[in-house]
Formats: sequence, structure tokens, C-alpha cells
Amino acid sequence: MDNTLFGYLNYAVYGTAVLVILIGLYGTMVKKSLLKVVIGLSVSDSGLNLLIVAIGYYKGGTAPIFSPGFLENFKSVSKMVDPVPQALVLTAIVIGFGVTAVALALVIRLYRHHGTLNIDEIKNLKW
Amino acid sequence: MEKVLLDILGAIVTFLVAFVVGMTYGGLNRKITARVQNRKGPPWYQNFIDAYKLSSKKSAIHHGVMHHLGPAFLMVTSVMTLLIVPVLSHNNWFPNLNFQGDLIFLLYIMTFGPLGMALGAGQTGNPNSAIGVTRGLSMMVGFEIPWVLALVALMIQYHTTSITGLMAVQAHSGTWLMFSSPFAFIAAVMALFGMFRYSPFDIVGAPTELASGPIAETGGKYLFVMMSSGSVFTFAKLTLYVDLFLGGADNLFILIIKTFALYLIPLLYSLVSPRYRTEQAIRWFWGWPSFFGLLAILQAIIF
Amino acid sequence: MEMIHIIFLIFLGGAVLTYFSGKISKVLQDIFFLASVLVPAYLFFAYVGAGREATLSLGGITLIWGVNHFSWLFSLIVLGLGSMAAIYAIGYMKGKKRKGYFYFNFILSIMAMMGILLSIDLISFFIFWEIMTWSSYLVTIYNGHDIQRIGIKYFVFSAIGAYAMLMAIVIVHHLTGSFLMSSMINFYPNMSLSMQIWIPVMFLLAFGVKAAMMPLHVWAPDAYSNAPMAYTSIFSGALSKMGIYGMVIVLVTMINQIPQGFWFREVIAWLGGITAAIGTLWAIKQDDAKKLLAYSSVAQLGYIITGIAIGTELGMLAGLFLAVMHALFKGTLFMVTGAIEKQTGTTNFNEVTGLIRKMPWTFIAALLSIIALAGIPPLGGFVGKWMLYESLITSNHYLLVIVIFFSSTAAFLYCYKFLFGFFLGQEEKEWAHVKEAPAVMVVPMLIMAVMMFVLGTFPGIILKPINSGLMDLGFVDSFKHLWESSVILNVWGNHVVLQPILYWIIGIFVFFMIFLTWKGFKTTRYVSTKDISSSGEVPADDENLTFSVGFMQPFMRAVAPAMRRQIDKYYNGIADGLESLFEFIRRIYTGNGQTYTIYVIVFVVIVLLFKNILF
Amino acid sequence: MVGTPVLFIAIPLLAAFLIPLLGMIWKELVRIVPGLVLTYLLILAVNLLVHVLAHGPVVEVIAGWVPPIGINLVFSVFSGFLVTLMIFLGLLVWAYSYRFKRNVDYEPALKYFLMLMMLITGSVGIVLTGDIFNMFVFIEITSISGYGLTAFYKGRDSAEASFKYVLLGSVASTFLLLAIMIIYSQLGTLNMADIANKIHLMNPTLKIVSYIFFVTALGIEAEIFPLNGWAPDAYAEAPGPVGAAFAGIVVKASVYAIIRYTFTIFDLSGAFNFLIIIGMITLIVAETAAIRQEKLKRMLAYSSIGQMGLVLVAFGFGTEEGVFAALFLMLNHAIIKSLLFFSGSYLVYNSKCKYIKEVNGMSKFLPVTSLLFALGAFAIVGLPPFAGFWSKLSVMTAAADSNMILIMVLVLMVSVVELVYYLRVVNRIYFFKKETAIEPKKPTFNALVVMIVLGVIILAIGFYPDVVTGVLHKASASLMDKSQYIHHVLSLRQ
Repeated sequence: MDNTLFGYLNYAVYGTAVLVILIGLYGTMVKKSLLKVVIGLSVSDSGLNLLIVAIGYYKGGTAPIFSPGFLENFKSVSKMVDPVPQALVLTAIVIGFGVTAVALALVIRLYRHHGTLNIDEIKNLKW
Repeated sequence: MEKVLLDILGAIVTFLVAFVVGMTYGGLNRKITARVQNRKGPPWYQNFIDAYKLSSKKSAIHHGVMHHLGPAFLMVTSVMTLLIVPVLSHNNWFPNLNFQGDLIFLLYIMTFGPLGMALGAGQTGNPNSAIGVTRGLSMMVGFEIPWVLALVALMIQYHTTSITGLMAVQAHSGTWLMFSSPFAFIAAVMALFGMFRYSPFDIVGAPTELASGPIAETGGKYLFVMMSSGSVFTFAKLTLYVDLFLGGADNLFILIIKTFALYLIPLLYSLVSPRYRTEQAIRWFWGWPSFFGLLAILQAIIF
Repeated sequence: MEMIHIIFLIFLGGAVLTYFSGKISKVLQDIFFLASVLVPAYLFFAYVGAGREATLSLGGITLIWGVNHFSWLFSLIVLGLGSMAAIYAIGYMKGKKRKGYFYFNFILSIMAMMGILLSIDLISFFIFWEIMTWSSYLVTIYNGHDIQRIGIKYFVFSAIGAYAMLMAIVIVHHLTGSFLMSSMINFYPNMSLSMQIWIPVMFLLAFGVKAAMMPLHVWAPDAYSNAPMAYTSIFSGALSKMGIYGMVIVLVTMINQIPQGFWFREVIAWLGGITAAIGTLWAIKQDDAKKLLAYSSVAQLGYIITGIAIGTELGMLAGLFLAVMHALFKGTLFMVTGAIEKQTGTTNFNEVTGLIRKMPWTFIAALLSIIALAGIPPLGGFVGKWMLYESLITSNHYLLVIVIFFSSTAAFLYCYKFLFGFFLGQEEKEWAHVKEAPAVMVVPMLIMAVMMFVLGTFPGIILKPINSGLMDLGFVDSFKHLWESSVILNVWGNHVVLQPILYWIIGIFVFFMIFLTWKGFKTTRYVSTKDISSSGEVPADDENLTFSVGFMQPFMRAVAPAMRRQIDKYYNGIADGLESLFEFIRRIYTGNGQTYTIYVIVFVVIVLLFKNILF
Repeated sequence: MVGTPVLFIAIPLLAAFLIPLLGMIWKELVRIVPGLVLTYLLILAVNLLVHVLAHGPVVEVIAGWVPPIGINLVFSVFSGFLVTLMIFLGLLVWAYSYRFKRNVDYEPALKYFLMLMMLITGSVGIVLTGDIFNMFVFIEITSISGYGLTAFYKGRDSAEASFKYVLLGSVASTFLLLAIMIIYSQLGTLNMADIANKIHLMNPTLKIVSYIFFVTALGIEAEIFPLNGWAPDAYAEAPGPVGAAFAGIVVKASVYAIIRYTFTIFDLSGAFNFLIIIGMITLIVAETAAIRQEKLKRMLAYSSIGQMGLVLVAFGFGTEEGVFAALFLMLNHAIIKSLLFFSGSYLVYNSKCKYIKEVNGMSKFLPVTSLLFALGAFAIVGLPPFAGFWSKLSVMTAAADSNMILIMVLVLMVSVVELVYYLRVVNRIYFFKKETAIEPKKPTFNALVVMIVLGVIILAIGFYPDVVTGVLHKASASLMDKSQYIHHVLSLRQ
């Protein structure tokens, strides 16, 4: 991390990602509507993905894509950003999507059952 | 074999003496009480007349086997107490079965009779009898405490649980235990009040309230046996006290003087005391008498 | 395959077989039941002598079982009383439901007790201890009456005790590297002072619970009175003795090795004394025979504890002799109560009365055991009491003597209450139909009553095994020197002192009995209990003259201040407090998903904040 | 070769996908196939475990990429033992629920078995995998199928329970990914053995932070106290066998993950004490919360949570004895708690609210089920001669050898609490009068067989613990031997 503008930008990316995660958690923890809770989860997922990609990135790297002539110019391999986080993010996105889908399905069922989306009123199971 | 026969003969003699003396004491009791109450009172031999009358009754009724045997239980206690307590020192006509450590035995055998009689009284089905028995047993728990405290004090102080041992101590030192262990003596005498069941501790057989309590249903020869047993027991207990605290007796005359002197204490106390309720009596025994008993133990431990 | 293995296998297989054979035939079940108690008992006494050992390796731990004279003595109690109670149980359980359940747990209890006695290592000791606990618990709740309170209370106390013991066992294992009891005892003097205090305390907790020692006794009255009487007779007679056994084998031998053990023994002895007094007082108050006997058991166990806690040879001898006697008379008394319950359907003194002419044999058994319990001379109880007093006096426990004597005198009150309540008093019409209990119930009671008489007359019969048992524990042979050193100074081993006295007692009794009975002297005549002097009039047949309510009221009034406080109430207070605390704890789970999320975040934040301390 | 670890993941996954297709051919296949698959896997697992016991761990490399770059599966004695246990339990759950919903509908059974297979796949994957991101994926598979199974019943409050599970599960996955990324950004590798090898190079603060995130994330699945809000609801609302599957399979996998991180990957000295603390808190809170429960399954759930707390405590001793005790506890817990869930759900089968008081007097109607429930209750509170006793004994021994006197006192006090609530239920079953009008439901034949098998196992372990202690000792030794694990995985590079 250098002190150039780009370096600060790098921090900014991390900061943004963390901020997004926190916003998502805030939504999950504070908002009373089930839908907003699910949105909060989704937002924090996105923030997380952002963070992961940011970690894998470094200055001046190219996309980790095989293209014709890639192998000839061997030097470009080192210029490539780390592909692993990106692969992970892909997986995480898929999983996050699945979870969100499940959550939304449950929200529908909860709404049908309780007639409300207020999480404070859905407390049949307690103690 | 011969010794056994002699023993039995001696026992019979002891029994007869005790019977006569005990009966006489009972008669004197009635007389003295009457005189104090400014009455003439029955003659001193009235008890013998009563006994004769009872024993000559044609038939007697009983309410079952325990009732039938109750007097026998009572008699066992009286006679055993009499036989274990040394009546006279060094006298062949008054053999005794005493042995080392007999004080504890005595404590227990003395409770055997009342319990047996209580069973008999219980079987009569007369509520008065049962009430009397519960009172009597409760009272027993009361006066046993100072009595045992006194005995334990003696056992500790003289390292023996035998009556003859304690008598030997007195003979050896020349002092009666009454003086060397005064607190034990006081506690024991106070316990004696309860044993005799004279006023103020006569609620057990309170004649006007319970129709004499445990003996309400007893008559004829049963009452005769009970009466003689009571007389023998009175004598045995007094002899025990004399042995323990007054140095024993060498001949019958001294024994009678000592026992009668001792007998006067509860007798005179009874004349001036109104009747206690049971719980009052129990608490009385657990009060000063037990305190003296504890003092006796303290004395025994310290000296 | 040692004989010990076979015995345990028979117990175990017999229990299972008995349980399932009930599905086929009730008679078969009874036969299996009797066989699985009596056959091992026979095998044990016939083929297993002192010094036999057997091992079993389980889970990397070698379990060792063996017999010495001391455990042989207690086996006598367990198997002897167990056999009697088993025979009795056949009659008692006839026509009752859950027979298989009862038999199963009965056999398992006896097996567990034998296991405890035979265990040489602590793990098998613990295993059998726990089996004993749960099998007895299962019988305790047999009636289904108020079990959530009574049963759970029993089990909680037992479990606290057992877990304390488990802790002690594993700590000992940590210290010595071995589960052997002997290595623990040998290592004990080398432990640090805190361990020297805590190990016995933890063991004491376990044994004290089973032996119903004072602050831990609150389960006993309920449990004893709630179990079927056929079981209670071994529950109180033998099972509680396991606590005594443990105290002797673990505590007395262990603590005697260090001088500070004096204080320990002192505390236990006093606890025993207080137990005796409290148990007696509460026994007098009871109106139900089961409860009365239960409290009386607590009191009697108090004497035994005091005796063994004194720790002198004479004290041990007294305690163990009383233990044997207690097994006999309390076993019989519970059987008597069971017989009456069986015949009349109730054990409340206020309801049942005047059975003496209907159940004479039961009465005789009851009478003899009561005489033994009260410690009145011709029967065995007296011998034990006497030795107890002697040992207390010689070891300078003067006040304790008074406490013990007080409770043993006050015991007459409940003894009388028991006999009067059931057998004496008015013979009401209501109970005119009552018959004597079947022979299978009466005979065991009478056998035990006879044993009591024999042991009272010839105490040496049982004192000799006790003595050799104590020698196995490292005590000196008391027959040689004990009597010289004690205050008693008699030669009891040869029965020269007590026997003439007893003959005298019997002679006098017989003489006066004949005197009273002899028709030639004066005739006697039986009249019914309605024919009494009642203010000069004869009461009518339907007039109820039974006196039983508030029976010992005068005495209870006298001791009322002592009984105002109940330990039970304090325990209940603690239990209620805990339950409310738990109720509060479970409200942490609010039911709101968001709260849970907040918990997660709070957890992370807290751990992050304290990470330097934690990691 | 006796089979490769990859089959344990591939086959159930494949089966899960094939089930709907096979269902189109013949509806009964939906029920049969999972059983066949699980039986096959069990045979495979036992075979492989025997092999591993003799020859040391088997390391499988996926797709030819050797570690540390590729993903590898490790079948050591430790993980192999857990896999075998899980598959065995899976088989029992299948057998128990074979006729599940049979008379009602085809659709629910399809979903049920599909999700069950996914659940087993995920859990087995967690245990076998040697790659932390791969573990994340498996955890998510497990969770999602768990969400589905929790929400299985319609019309009850199951959706609510499931939603709470989803909520916490998502938070868990957030933390898990964060932790993974911290490690990756520091060490540039995702392979467990490689991380373990290089862990000392890591920035200490970040190391601790990532460990905390791991424990938080996995703790949510493993039901550690402040993180386990979902668990009682999910257990209570999911079908009975699923409760058993949660207790026996999912939680085991999560605990495995925590243990793997603590013992093998991280070298934090305070981690063991941390495990003891959180385990202890979990144990105390859960058991005390259980005593006042009004619903049977909720009570079992709290009890299960408490047991897992005890497992963590035992692991936290950090000694081989402690690990042995913990493994023994896990085994017993898996078996006994399954039995309790199985029999318990028949005791309150037809009731709507599953109140404890509804089991009153059930022994008259369901004698065998009641007996087995009582057996399970006696076993789980650690009464000899049942299985639970030996694990309790080993925990105590391990604690004493680690000088954890206070822990012992607390654990035993909590055991008393546990005893009380189990006995209360058993008393109700046997000695109370039936009050409610709920029809008891006789257990089906296959359910009965499963319960009896479990009962027999409990008795067998109780009377002869040597049947399992040998394996457990080897398994604990293999967990403790960290360098051997690293060596086995990384030696494939050459």
C-alpha cells in the first residue's frame, strides 16, 4: 500500500466493503420488517463479496482470463490479479442467492401464517 | 446347682423384704399425707389390707393377652432391679446379680416394665388408660435426662459403670457420693420425683381426671400384682439411690433409715406442690435438674 | 469364570428373566424371582469365602471384586435380609400391578449392594453405587404417589452424593494413578492438606446421603414410606447400610491415619447424634406407620454413624452390631407394616386399631422387634446400645451420651405408638373382618424375630464375624484386649455375664405369667374391649372409643420449639429459588430472531475486546 | 484399495440429484435409494476405517491438483470415525423415516429424502475436506438443507424456526467468509495443512481475529450458547428424525470443524481455555434452560445443546484423554440423543403443541417406546451400566488429570439438573394418569427396529465399552498428532 491516491483508493475500497457489510448487519438487526431483514442479509453478502474481490486485487493487475497469446507473454501471469478470491466470490454469490431465495420463501410462508411481516410479532417459539 | 437354688431362695427373701418395706412405705405415705392435710388417714397397714382384698377377689377380667401379661412385665422390671441392686453389702441372704457395667443395664431394664404395662393398658381399649400411658412415657423421657446426666457424671468421675464399684469408692474414701458429687445427687433426686410420680408429677394416673390412667381397667389379682410390683420397685429404687449416693447399708436397719429419709424428700415435696401438666413437667425436668446434671458432668470432667 | 462372576450373572439374568417371565405366567415369575435371589445367596455363602477375587476388564479399567471378612459380614445382612424380604415379597406383591418392575429392581438392588460390598476398586464401587441408586429410586416411585417431589428429591440427593464421590474417585486416580481402594487409603497420608480434607468430605457426602445423616436425611422419610414395604425392609435394613459400609471402609480406615482425623470423626459423631435426636422427635410426631418407621430408621442410623465415627474398636463393634440388629428389626417392622397394609389397606394409626387378636403372629414379630429397637435387655438391640454407651463414655463423649440416651428413651414413645396404634386399643367393628397375613409373609418375620432373640442372648454369634471383619480393616483383635481396656470389664465372648441375667428375666417372667394364668389361683375371664369402665356405663358397640389422634401431644408440646425449624424447608427454599433462576435464564431465548443476531454480534465484540486476555 | 474418501461426498450428492428422476420411474424408489446409498456408504466407511486403523490416513486429491493448490480430502482415524458415525446415523434416520408421510403424499417424501441426502453430504464433506473454503461450501450445503428440513411441516411454526435459522446461518456464513479471507490474505493458501504449516507467519492479531470469526461462525452451527438462538426452535419444529439428524450429524460436523481449527490449524495457546469457557457457559445455560421447558422436543434440544457444550469442554482440556472423552461423549450423544428424539417424537406424535405433560401415562399405550425413552434418559444422564456413564467417567478423569476441579464441580452440578428434568419426564410417562384426549400413535415397524437397535447399542457400550474405546483412543491420538496430519497432506506434493 503506497501513499498515492490509488493507495488511498485501495483503503477506500476496503472501507466501503466493510461499511456495506455493517449496513447490511444493521438492517438485519434493527429493521422490523422481515423483508428488510432479508435485504439486510443480502446487502451484507454483497459487501462481503466486494471485500473478497478487493483482497485479491492488486495495483495494475490484469483480469485472470486465459486469452490467445496469454501464455506467450509469460510476464503477464505475474501481472494477473489473484484468481482464487474471484472464484470464491462466484461460489459465495451463488450460495448467497440460494440463501436469499430460501429466506424469501420463508418470508412468504410466515406472512401467510402470521399475517404480518413484523419480526417482533413472530414469536410463537420462545423460551 | 445348689448355688442356683440358694440364689433363688435368697431372691425370694429379698422380694419378701422389699414387698413388706415397700407396702409399709406406701401406707406411711398415705398416713403422712393425711396428717399434713389435717385428716386422720388410714392406718399404716392399710396397703396390706388392700392387697389382701385384691388378691382374694374371686375372679378377674382381662381384655386380651397383653393385658393379661402386663403385670408380669412390670414384675420382671421390679424384681430384676431389686436383684441387681445390692440390697445389703456382705450378706448371703440378699444375693445380687450385679455385674460390671450394670448401670446401663439398669437404665434399660427399668424402662422394660413400664413399657410392658403400657402395652397391657393399651389393650384394654380404655382411652383413659392410653392417655395415661402417653403421659407416663412422655414424663419418662423428661426425668430420664437428669437421671442419666447424674449417672454419666458418676461413671466419668469414678471410671466405673458398676454399682458395686461406686459403693467400693465410697467405702474406700469414706465419703458418700452425695457429698463428693453433690450436683449429681441433686439431679438424681429431682429425677426421683418423676420416678415416684407423686404430685406434682402425678398427671399420669390422675385419679379424678383419668380414672387412675393406665390401671383403670385392672382389677383383682392383676391389680394385686401391680401393686406389689410397685412396692418392690419403690424399695428397689430407694435402695439403688442409697447405694449410689448414701454409701450403701450394712444391715437392714440402716438401710430402712436411709431409704425412708430419701423417701421423705419426694413425699414432702409432693405435699406442697400442685399438679403439673405433662409438658410443664417435662420442661421442669429439662430445666433445673438437667442443669444440675450438666454441672455434675462438668465437675466430673474437671476433677 | 469365578464364582463371583457367576453370581453376578445370575442376578442380572435372573432380573431380566423375572421381568419377562411375568408376561407368561405369574407363578413362573415368582419362582424366577425367588431363585434369582436365593440361588446367588446360597452360592455366595457356600462357595465364596474371604480372600476370593475376580476381575473384569472394562474400557481399559480393571474392575476387581473380592471378599474379605468385613464385606462378608455385610453380605450377610444384604443376602440374609434380602432372602427374607424376597420370600415376603412373594406374598406382599400378590395381586399387585407392576410386579415384574418391582422384582426386576429388587434383584438389581441386591446385586448392586453385593457389588458394592465386593468391589475392591473404586470404579466398580461407583458403578454399583449408581445402579443401587437408580434401582432403589425406581422402586421408590413404584406407587406413583407424589413422585415428582419424593422420587426426584431422593434421586437428587443421591446424585449429589454420588457425583461428589465420583469427583473424589477421579481426583484420587489423578493423584495415585490407580483406582484401587487400598492405594487410595495408603496414599491418603501423603496428600496435601486440602485434599486430605476434601476427599473424605466428598466421600462422606455420598455415604451420608445413603446413611441418611443429618443435613442429608430429608429424602429418607418420604422415600422409605413411599416404596412398597417389601422393598423398604431392605431399603432401610440393608441399602442404608451401604452408607455405613462406605463410611467404615473409606473414612474410618483413611482418616485414622492422620491425627487431624480426630476432628473429622468428632463432627461425624455429632452429626450422627443429632440425626438420632431429630429422627426420633419426628418419628414420634408421625401418624402414619411408614413415616414413623422411616424417621425411626433415620434415628437408628444416627446411632450407627455415631458408633463407627467414634472410631475406637468398641465403638466400631457397637456400630456394626447395631447395624446388623437394625437390619433385623427394622426389616421386620417394615414387613409388619406391609402385612397390615396388605390386610387392611391402610397404615394410618388413626384408622386402623385393635388388630392384636386378628393378627397374632404379626403382633409377636412386631413386639419382639420393638423390644429390640427400644434396646430393652432380652433382645439384641440392648447389646448394641450398651456397647455404644460404653464406647462413648470411654472415648469421653459425655454430652453425646446424653443426646443418644435422650433419643433412645424418646424412642419408647414411638415404639409404643406403633404397637398401640396397630394392635392395641379398641377392637372396632370396621376391622372385624381382618385375617392374619399369609404364611409366606409371616414366616420371614418370625424367623427374623427369632434371630433377634438369639442375637440378644448370644451376641458372640455376630460379634465374632464383626471382630474378624474389623481385623481385616486393620483394627486390633478386640476379643483379646478390648474387654480389659473398657469400662465393662466382662468376658462377653463366653457369654458368662448376660446369659444368667437373661435366664433370670425369663424365669421371673414365666413365674408371674403362670401366677397370673393359673386357674387354680383365681379365674380370669376375657371381656371385649367395649366392656370397660367409662363413667360407670358400658359403651355401645358403635361408639368409637379409639384414642389415637394427637397421641403423643403432651410430649410434642414440650418439644415444640425444637421442631419449629425443618431442614426440609430450607432445601425447598433453595430448590424453589433455583427453579425461578432457571426460569429467568431460559428467558434469554426471547424468540425474536433479531435478538439472537444481536447476541452473535455482542459475542463477537466481547470476545474481540477481551482477546488479549483470552488468547 | 478399499475405496476412496471422495465417494462419501460424490455418491450421496449424486443420489440427491437422482432421487427426483428415479421418482419419476417408480415412486417407491425415492424411499429405497437413499437407504441403499447409505448402506453402501456405511460398508465403505467401515472398510476404509479398518484400513485406516491399520495403515494410517488416506488422503485423496480432487482432480489431480495436489495440495496446497488443489482440494484434498483426508480420511484419518479421527475424521473417519466421525464419518462412519454420521453415515450410520443417517442410515438410522432413513430407516426410521422410511414410511414417513407415506400415506399422505409423494411430494413431501421426495423433498424430505432429497434434503436429508444433502444434509449428509454436507456434513460428511465438512469432516472430510482439507480445504477451508471447501468447508465453507459444505457448511452452506448443510445449512440450506437444514433450513429446508426445519421448515418441512406446513401450518406449524416451522417457518418461524427456519427463518431464525436462516438469519443466524447467514450471519455465520458472513463471519466464516471473513475469517477465510483474512487467512487467505495473510497466507495466500486455503489448504488446511498448508495453513497449519505456515500459521506462525501470520500477524498475531489477525490470527486471533480470524480464529474468533471462525469460532463464531461455526459456533452458530455447533450451538454454542449466545449463538444458538435458532437451535431450540429448529429442533422443536423439525420432524422428529431431523432433530436426531441435527443432533447427531450437523452439530457433530460443526464441532469437528471447530476442533480442527483449534487443534490442527491454529496454534493459539488460549484457544483451549476459550473452548472450556464457552463450552461451560453453553452447558450451564442450556441445561438450566431445559429444566423449565414445557415442550418435549425443546427440552431435548436444550439438552442436546448442553451436551455439545460438554463436548467442547472436554476438547478444551487439550489432552489426549480429554479428546478421548469428548469423542466418547459425541458418540454417546449421537446415539442416545437420536434414540430420545426418535422415541420422544412418537410419545407426542399426535399432539399439536408437543407439551411434556402430554406424555403422561403413555407407557400403557406405547410400552416399548416408553421403555426405550427411559433407557435413553437413564443413559444420557450417565447412569451406569448404560453408555453415558463411561463417557461421563472419562470426562471426569480427563478433568481431574488436567486439575480442573471447578469445571468438575460445575459439570456435575449441571448433571444433577439434567437428571431432574429427564427423570421428571420419565416419571410422567410411567406414573402419571393420561389426561389429554390425544390418540397415541403406535410406532411403525421400521421405527421400532431402529429404536431397538439404538437401545441395544446403548446397552452394549454400557456393558462392554471396549467395543468402541479402541477406535476412540486411536482417533484421539490421530487428532493430537498435528505434524503427522500436515505431513500426510503435504507429502503428496512430491
